[in-house]
Amino acid sequence: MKKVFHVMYDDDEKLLVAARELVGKGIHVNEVFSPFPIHGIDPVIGIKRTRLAITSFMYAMTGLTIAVSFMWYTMISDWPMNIGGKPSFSLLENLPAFIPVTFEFSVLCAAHGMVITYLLRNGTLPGMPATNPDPRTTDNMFVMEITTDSNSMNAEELETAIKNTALFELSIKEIK
Amino acid sequence: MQRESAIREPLILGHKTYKDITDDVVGPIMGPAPLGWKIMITISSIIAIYGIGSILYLIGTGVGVWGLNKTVGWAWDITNFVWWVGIGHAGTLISAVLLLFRQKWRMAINRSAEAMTIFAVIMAAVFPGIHMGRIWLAYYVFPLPNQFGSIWVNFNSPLLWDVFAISTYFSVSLVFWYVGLIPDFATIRDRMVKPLPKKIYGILSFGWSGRAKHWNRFEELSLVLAGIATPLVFSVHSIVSMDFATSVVPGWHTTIFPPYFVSGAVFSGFAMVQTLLLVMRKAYKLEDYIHIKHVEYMNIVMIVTGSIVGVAYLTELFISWYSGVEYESYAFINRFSGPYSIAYWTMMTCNVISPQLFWFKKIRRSFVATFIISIVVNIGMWFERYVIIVTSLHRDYLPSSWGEFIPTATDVGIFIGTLGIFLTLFLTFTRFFPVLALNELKTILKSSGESYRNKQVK
Amino acid sequence: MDVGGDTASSDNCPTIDYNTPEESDSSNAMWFLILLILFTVIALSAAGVKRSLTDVIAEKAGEDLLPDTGYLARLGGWAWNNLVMVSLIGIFFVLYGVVVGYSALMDIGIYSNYSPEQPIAFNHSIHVCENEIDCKYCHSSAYDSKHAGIPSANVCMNCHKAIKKGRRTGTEEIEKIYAAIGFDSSTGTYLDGDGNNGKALPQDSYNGEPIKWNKVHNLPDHVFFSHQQHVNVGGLQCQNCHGDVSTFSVGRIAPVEEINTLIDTYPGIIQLSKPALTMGWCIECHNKAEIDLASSGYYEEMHDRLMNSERGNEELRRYLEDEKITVRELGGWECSKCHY
Amino acid sequence: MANNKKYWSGLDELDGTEAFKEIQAKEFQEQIPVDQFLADERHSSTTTGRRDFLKFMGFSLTAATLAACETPVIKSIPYTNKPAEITPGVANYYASTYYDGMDYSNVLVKTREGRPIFIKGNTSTGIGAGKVNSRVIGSVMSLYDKARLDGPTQNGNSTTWDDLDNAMSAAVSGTGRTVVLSNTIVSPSTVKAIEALGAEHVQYDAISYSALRMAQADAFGVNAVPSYHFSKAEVIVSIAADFLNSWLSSTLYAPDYALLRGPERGKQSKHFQFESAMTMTGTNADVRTMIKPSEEGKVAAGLLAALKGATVSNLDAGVIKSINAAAKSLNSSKGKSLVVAGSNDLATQTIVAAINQQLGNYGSTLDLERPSMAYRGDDASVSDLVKDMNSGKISTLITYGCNPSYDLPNADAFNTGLAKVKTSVCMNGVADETAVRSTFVAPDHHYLESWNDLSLNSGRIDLVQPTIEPIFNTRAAQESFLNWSSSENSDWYTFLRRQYNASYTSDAMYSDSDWNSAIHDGTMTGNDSPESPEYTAAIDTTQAERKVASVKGGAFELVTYVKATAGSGNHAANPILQETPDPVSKVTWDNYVTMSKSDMDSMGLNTYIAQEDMGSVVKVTVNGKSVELPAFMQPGQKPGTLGIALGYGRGSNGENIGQAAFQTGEQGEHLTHASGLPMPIGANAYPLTSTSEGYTIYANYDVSIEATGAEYPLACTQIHNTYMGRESVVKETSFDSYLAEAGKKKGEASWNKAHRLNVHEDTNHDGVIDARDKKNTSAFDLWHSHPVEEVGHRWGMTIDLTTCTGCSACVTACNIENNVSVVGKDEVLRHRDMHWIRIDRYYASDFSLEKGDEEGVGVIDSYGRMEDPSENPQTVHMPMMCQHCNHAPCETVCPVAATTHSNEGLNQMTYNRCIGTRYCANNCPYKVRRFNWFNYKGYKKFEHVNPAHDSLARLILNPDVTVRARGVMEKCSMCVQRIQSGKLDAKKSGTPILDGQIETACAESCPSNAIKFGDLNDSGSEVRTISENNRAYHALEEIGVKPNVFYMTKVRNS
Repeated sequence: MKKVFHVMYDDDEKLLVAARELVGKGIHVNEVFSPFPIHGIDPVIGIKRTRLAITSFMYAMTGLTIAVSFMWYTMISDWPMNIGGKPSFSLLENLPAFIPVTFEFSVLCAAHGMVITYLLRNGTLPGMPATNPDPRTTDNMFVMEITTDSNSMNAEELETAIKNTALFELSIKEIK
Repeated sequence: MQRESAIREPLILGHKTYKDITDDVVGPIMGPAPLGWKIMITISSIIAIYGIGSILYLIGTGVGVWGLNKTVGWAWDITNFVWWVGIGHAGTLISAVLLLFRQKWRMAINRSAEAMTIFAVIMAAVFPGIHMGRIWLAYYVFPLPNQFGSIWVNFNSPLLWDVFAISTYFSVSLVFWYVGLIPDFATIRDRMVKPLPKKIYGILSFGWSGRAKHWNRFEELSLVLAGIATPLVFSVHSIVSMDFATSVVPGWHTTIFPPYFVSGAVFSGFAMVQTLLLVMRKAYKLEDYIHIKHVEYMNIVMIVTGSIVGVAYLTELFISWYSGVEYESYAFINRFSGPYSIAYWTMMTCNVISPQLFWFKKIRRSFVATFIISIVVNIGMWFERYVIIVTSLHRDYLPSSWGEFIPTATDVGIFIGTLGIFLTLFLTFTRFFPVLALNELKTILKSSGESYRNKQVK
Repeated sequence: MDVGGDTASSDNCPTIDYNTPEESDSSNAMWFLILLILFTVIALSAAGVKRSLTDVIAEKAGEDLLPDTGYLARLGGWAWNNLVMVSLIGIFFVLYGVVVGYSALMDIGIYSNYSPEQPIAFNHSIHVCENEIDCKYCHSSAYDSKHAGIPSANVCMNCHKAIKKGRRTGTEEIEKIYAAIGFDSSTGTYLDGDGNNGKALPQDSYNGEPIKWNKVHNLPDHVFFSHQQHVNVGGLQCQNCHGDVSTFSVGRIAPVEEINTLIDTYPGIIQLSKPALTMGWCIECHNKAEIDLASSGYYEEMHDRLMNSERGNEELRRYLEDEKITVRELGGWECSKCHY
Repeated sequence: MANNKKYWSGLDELDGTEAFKEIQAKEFQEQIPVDQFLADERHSSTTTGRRDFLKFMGFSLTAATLAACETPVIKSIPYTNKPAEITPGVANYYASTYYDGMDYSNVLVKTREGRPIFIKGNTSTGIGAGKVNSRVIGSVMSLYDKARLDGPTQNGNSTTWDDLDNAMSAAVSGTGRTVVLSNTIVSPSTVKAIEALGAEHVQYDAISYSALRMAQADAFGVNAVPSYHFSKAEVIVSIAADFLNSWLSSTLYAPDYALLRGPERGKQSKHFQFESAMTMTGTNADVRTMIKPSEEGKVAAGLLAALKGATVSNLDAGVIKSINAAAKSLNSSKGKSLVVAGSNDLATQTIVAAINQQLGNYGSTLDLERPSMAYRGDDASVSDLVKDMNSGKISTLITYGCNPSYDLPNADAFNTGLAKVKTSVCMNGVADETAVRSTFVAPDHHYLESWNDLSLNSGRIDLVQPTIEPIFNTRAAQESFLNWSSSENSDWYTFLRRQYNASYTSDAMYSDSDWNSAIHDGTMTGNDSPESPEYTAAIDTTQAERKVASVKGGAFELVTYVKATAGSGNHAANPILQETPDPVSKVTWDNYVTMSKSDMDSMGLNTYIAQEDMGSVVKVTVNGKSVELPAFMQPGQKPGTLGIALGYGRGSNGENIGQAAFQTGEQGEHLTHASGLPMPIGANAYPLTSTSEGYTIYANYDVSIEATGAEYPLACTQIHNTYMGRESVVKETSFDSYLAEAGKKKGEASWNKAHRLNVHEDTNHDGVIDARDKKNTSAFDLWHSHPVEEVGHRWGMTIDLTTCTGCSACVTACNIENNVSVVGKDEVLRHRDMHWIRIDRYYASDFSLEKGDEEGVGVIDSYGRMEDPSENPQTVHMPMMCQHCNHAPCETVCPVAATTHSNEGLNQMTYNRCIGTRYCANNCPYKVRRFNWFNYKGYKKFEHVNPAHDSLARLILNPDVTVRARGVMEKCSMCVQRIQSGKLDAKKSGTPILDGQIETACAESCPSNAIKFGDLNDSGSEVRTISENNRAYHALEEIGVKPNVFYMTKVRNS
């Protein structure tokens, strides 16, 4: 049995101010829904920096390894040919010719790997249901979600605290 | 919330609110198709069909239906390929490089520029395919295991590098573009009332809800993608240029090709962006978002790249003389004095002279002038590739095999056809996709929106 | 060395009924599908049971029942709840599809066990195994031409002039040869174009229908395979590529696995892994087959050239890293050795 | 014999099933068995074509990659009764002899499964060097011409041999004169067979030399063409005699001529040429002087005078200068020189005879001891015959081995006369001009189907033997003669055998060992009866000189000449020869008027011929008769003269002489006149020749020419004529400067300097590293490259530009050996000829960059002027084929590794891997790669030109070479199929490959041995030696692609 407050603001700065205020009061803000990234909101409501960038680097390295080793296998190990007299004896001798493909393939892996991770982590995949509390949050409204269960305060205290901010609309839902 | 100096021109005119931005972009999509759009797409799709017909004729009969011969093995096919790839460079450059440089003005144009990029690259990809003698064996260029030994591909060949470069560039641009589209699809989804479109946009939007965490990841992603895409942009056309630079053909065998091709690509890319945007802003009443300031910025980019290209032309000439290699020097003498000198001088006027006009503020800030020059540049850049390919090939080492190239109806038909297909795709895009990056625009509304700036000034 | 054709001893020769049945490869794919369907049925019914149970419990607790939504909706919900498991299953299916599709593609153009009907139910087993006729008696040009050749009817007649009745098929099959070449079995003489009897030798003028065999070993036209290179120069045994023909009735492409089992009967056979009559098969063998540089003046010359130049020595050392000189090392893997 | 023959590619087609019809059209067809044959139910019957045709298809059609998806059931059908001599897949060679009234060659015929596919010279037992030329090599194509008559005809309707025989025997034995009109018959037995007919026998030659013969007769009493020995002639003066190409027995002269050309001997023959049109011989001359045809006699007279020390007058100063020069060298090498004249004018030939006598050449460089049996045609008697025919004196006319209705100067008169002859029978194989005008046609065998004995001189008798069963219902002409005669034995083979063994009977068919060895060698010694004529009798030339001096020339003079590919006209329907470019003009598929640039400019005609720059059509009128042909700018053409090739305009009345003989349009369709008749290729120039004093004169001293304003496309394989001063492509020098530096090491002589690059090491050991420290480009290598040059074989070629005469025999041979597609005029016009080997013909230009500097002409203009050849240019013929570079630029750029390098130095092209990006062709510095733009063997555009389209002509294809599919690249493979089989033979015999054991088609067919093939790694091989010669160089050495083909600097003795 918990209460969910969806506090709606008509301006990102108002929401930011409100968030600071509430957090200051020790209220935990579950989630913020906005039509565009509100700069500076993350630290306020305690969102950690994403590690996507690192994954992309890892993907790139994987791609690089695959590309080089595959080209070594095909051009030098499995079936070395005399192509225009160019050496096919060792990876080092052939490396210059391999650089373009290696680069391209690394980029390919990095980009796609990263995007796939991003979509999976977000849970944004084709056919997924939209979960924003109010359609206007993709237009011009900014919603803060606060729940009783994630807060020590009881519903009334929360409500008063919220009402003190420059909110535009407030909707309260009860969920078992 | 960042502010910027008041003397800068606002990037979003009119006293827009977040809602206005949404409505300005989503409105046309929800409304009925305008008559002009219907007419244009009819015309372009007719051309497209003609082009597809020519392609089928080509594939059914043989490459001989083109004007190629034993001396000139590539002509319009690869010319068009390089031209389209070049055009396909603006979008990713705008969204990637300008993002890295935090250029706010890009936000009004990057969405459509990227779309243009993707369609252009698709057109480009057509030509290496159909120029093959045996397109039904095109899969040989992929290193697939097989029962022939296995026999693998030749990783020494620039043409194979192309395969990887183009496919990488295309797919990366595509995801980059789409990732940006997802939040805007969500916006449309939530505005749509008709059930079917709502469902479709619902699927397209991947259930985006604009959570703070997602936005956080979103920004990280676009930053890193931009970081990856930037070297990619430069690598792709460098690799295309290596098709020529690594060969022995006098006029191709040139070390400055990579930078020269890349700047040429950006040059032509921006020209094409101008051509399309200037039409689009009128058709879709986007004057407030894409206005003279954006055009001016792009024109400045064109001056820079155009000048680089010009310098490259002159360097080529100088080196050909300075090298003292008779074949090299003859190749270039032949370019400007030989049978194809008209092409050369067209290229020179269009690519070297015309962009220099942008030094004049009046011209730089005139929509009409920009539009005309952008088209001139597109023509010029096509001729650049034609000059490089045909005039180098038709007279190389052995005078006995010096020849000539005369295009056939099929050559022309396929080129025009690709223009048609390209336009059809782009028109479809403008009709059903958010032509502006909504979420990004909204982030700069307060820093660069007219109304808000005025507040600051007060 | 004995080049081909040495056959198993004539006793315990297999008796073969004529159309060798193509063993149907037991596709585990089918089994997999059956299992899959089973699982889904179980899963669904389980879900149903679970649901009704929860309903019962809820009823007991006097709470309202679960909303009565459709299967699909609930499936979707379920999937959404255990995303990881769903995606794992999904990935598994994708991979499985890739594997199946890949192997299907790799099977294109592979004719292992191909054994078409023939106009004459010729029985290799009888001729090779029981009568111990050397392969090259009938396929004589294998030794001095690129083609092994199908024996012309007059070759058959060398024996069948006398042998007019087969043990298994009686006269039926053999009569077909007579019809083709114009042999009158009653008089034991040949006919000529005008139907006159009594010729001692086959008559060119005789106008008979030739025997139209169905080709068994089909190589593409752009492959130039020379029997004499392999049989005469290379000294390969026929069985190395054609399997133990003495167990065949009509011609048939022996699967490589079957050939590999012949190593005991025919020592020296090169065992291969790639499917028979594919380029990979040729390539593989060219990588395994050894060349004895002392075997002929030609190779001695090649050897001298290797010895007499610095680079040649370097090469020779590279060749001999595996203590043997293979066909590949002397260029057996180069395109124009077979394609021109 | 079976008369209901049809050509079918398989049993399906015989039954005419739908399935087959569509398969035929299909581009990709599963292969059909290649290792068995259709049964030959009746060996004696003519089923050869059918038997092998199935086989051909197998090789000819490339399999589609995915055709493998469904298992094709393919019939493979062995013989029922296999001939002992045939092993499937192994070629048999038969010695035979080619003679068509013009060319004479001992040949070896290569047959596969009983089907002739290639003809090469019989160098072991052949007369002279036993070499062949384009026309002889190409002649195999005519065997498979489906236009050949299938059985005798009467008034165009087919009839039976019996009816024909009855009619003819009656006609022959009946009253009235019976005349046999033929070309010169050099076959003793045939002559006897004709004699058996008891009819008059009139011989004539399409290209007549009766004046030359009469000159000998008058002078020395031997009425025959002398035999010439160019191998002994150190000074050669030719007055308009194209002796390397068409003059007399050129197949014998070309090799002899080449013997004295190579400078290594320390001396080189000197060759003066006086001529009007640029002939192939002219392009090889050391000193070439342009004269008008009317001056030929004067030049001869002038030369005689000069030899006697008198001064020469009434000629241009330039001509006189070279006459004196020629006289000087002639005098300096008396008895070792040779003067020949092409003219058929008695006076000129008399003077030339006198010159040779004066120089004491008779008995050494030319003699009459074994007078040639060839060219005994008598122009006078032919004109008499024509008169008699018109006056109705002839009741029966038998034409054999000739085509008078086409090639007589007075063909019209002949035709009207022919109509007056009661019974006329023509023995030509196709319904040509004469055949359609004759009552009967009794088609003769093709020479590859027939028995014959030929004797060029009393020294030897060469044999012609059949290499294939007659394809059509034809009959040996001699057998017809015998049938129509009263002789009891009408079997030609028996008759022939009895000439050499009177007691011959069919039982002894194989037992005569002399005959067998003769058949094996293709020749036997004749009843040698050398005459020893006196060459001393003084020749009175005063009258002749008066006559030649009196000759007046007009504003324009005309010479007719014989092309290397068209011959006298009997090769008109041969697509392979039609597409072989003319050695001089490089034009294919056409006939044209050669003119000098100055004349064309003054007439405002287009001098630049290319895809869209058409030739301007001119109308040449000679005493009433006129032809309309495009004008072609020919450097070296004497201003004021025109040249027109004979042998064109065949089938001008729509005679069905073969589909390749007619013009085709852009879609490959036959172009037709308004009248609906198909347009012949070119125009017939024979009517422009004339007869004076009983001699056919092939020149005309006063013709009128006018531009018609019409335009006509000319398909030229080379549209650019000069080598733009690119000395790393063509290296040439004079004999003197060669001698001056003959001793120098390779790469150091001024005329063959190796390209050197500066290096940062003290290579010249002068203690300092400076600009003088250089290394040869060959010393540089980007990589640790693959071992080709030291290891295993390294197949290579050497090509001597000095001895290459440009005759193009190699081109024809290569086309046939390697199944090179014939693509027709329109495609050649689009620069899409498929030839693997071409002969680049470069003219010298008056201009050069250096000259530009002196005259202060800008570089751009200089290059512009260097494109124009000089008026009378020196010429270089440069055979160009794949150079098989060890660092091949084409290989590195192929994305799918379809072209790779073998450790034997071959640049391998793998058709079945090729996807056709054409990148390799673009990147080939030598532009030798050829792309299959269309499906040449199936696309309708090529149905009239490409042999692979018709089921019969296909039989010529070489089963050992893949016929390339549409969309793949192809190029010279150095006849890898021959290399492979050569290696195989060596392995089988267990011996190393001997030098010369393997020969490529081009090297094999080269009459002057300019092209040599061998193993460069074989220290003993000839190519190795030559490649180390100081004349040897790599074309475009400085780009460092390390080719395996070496060229030898051209040395001119000028």
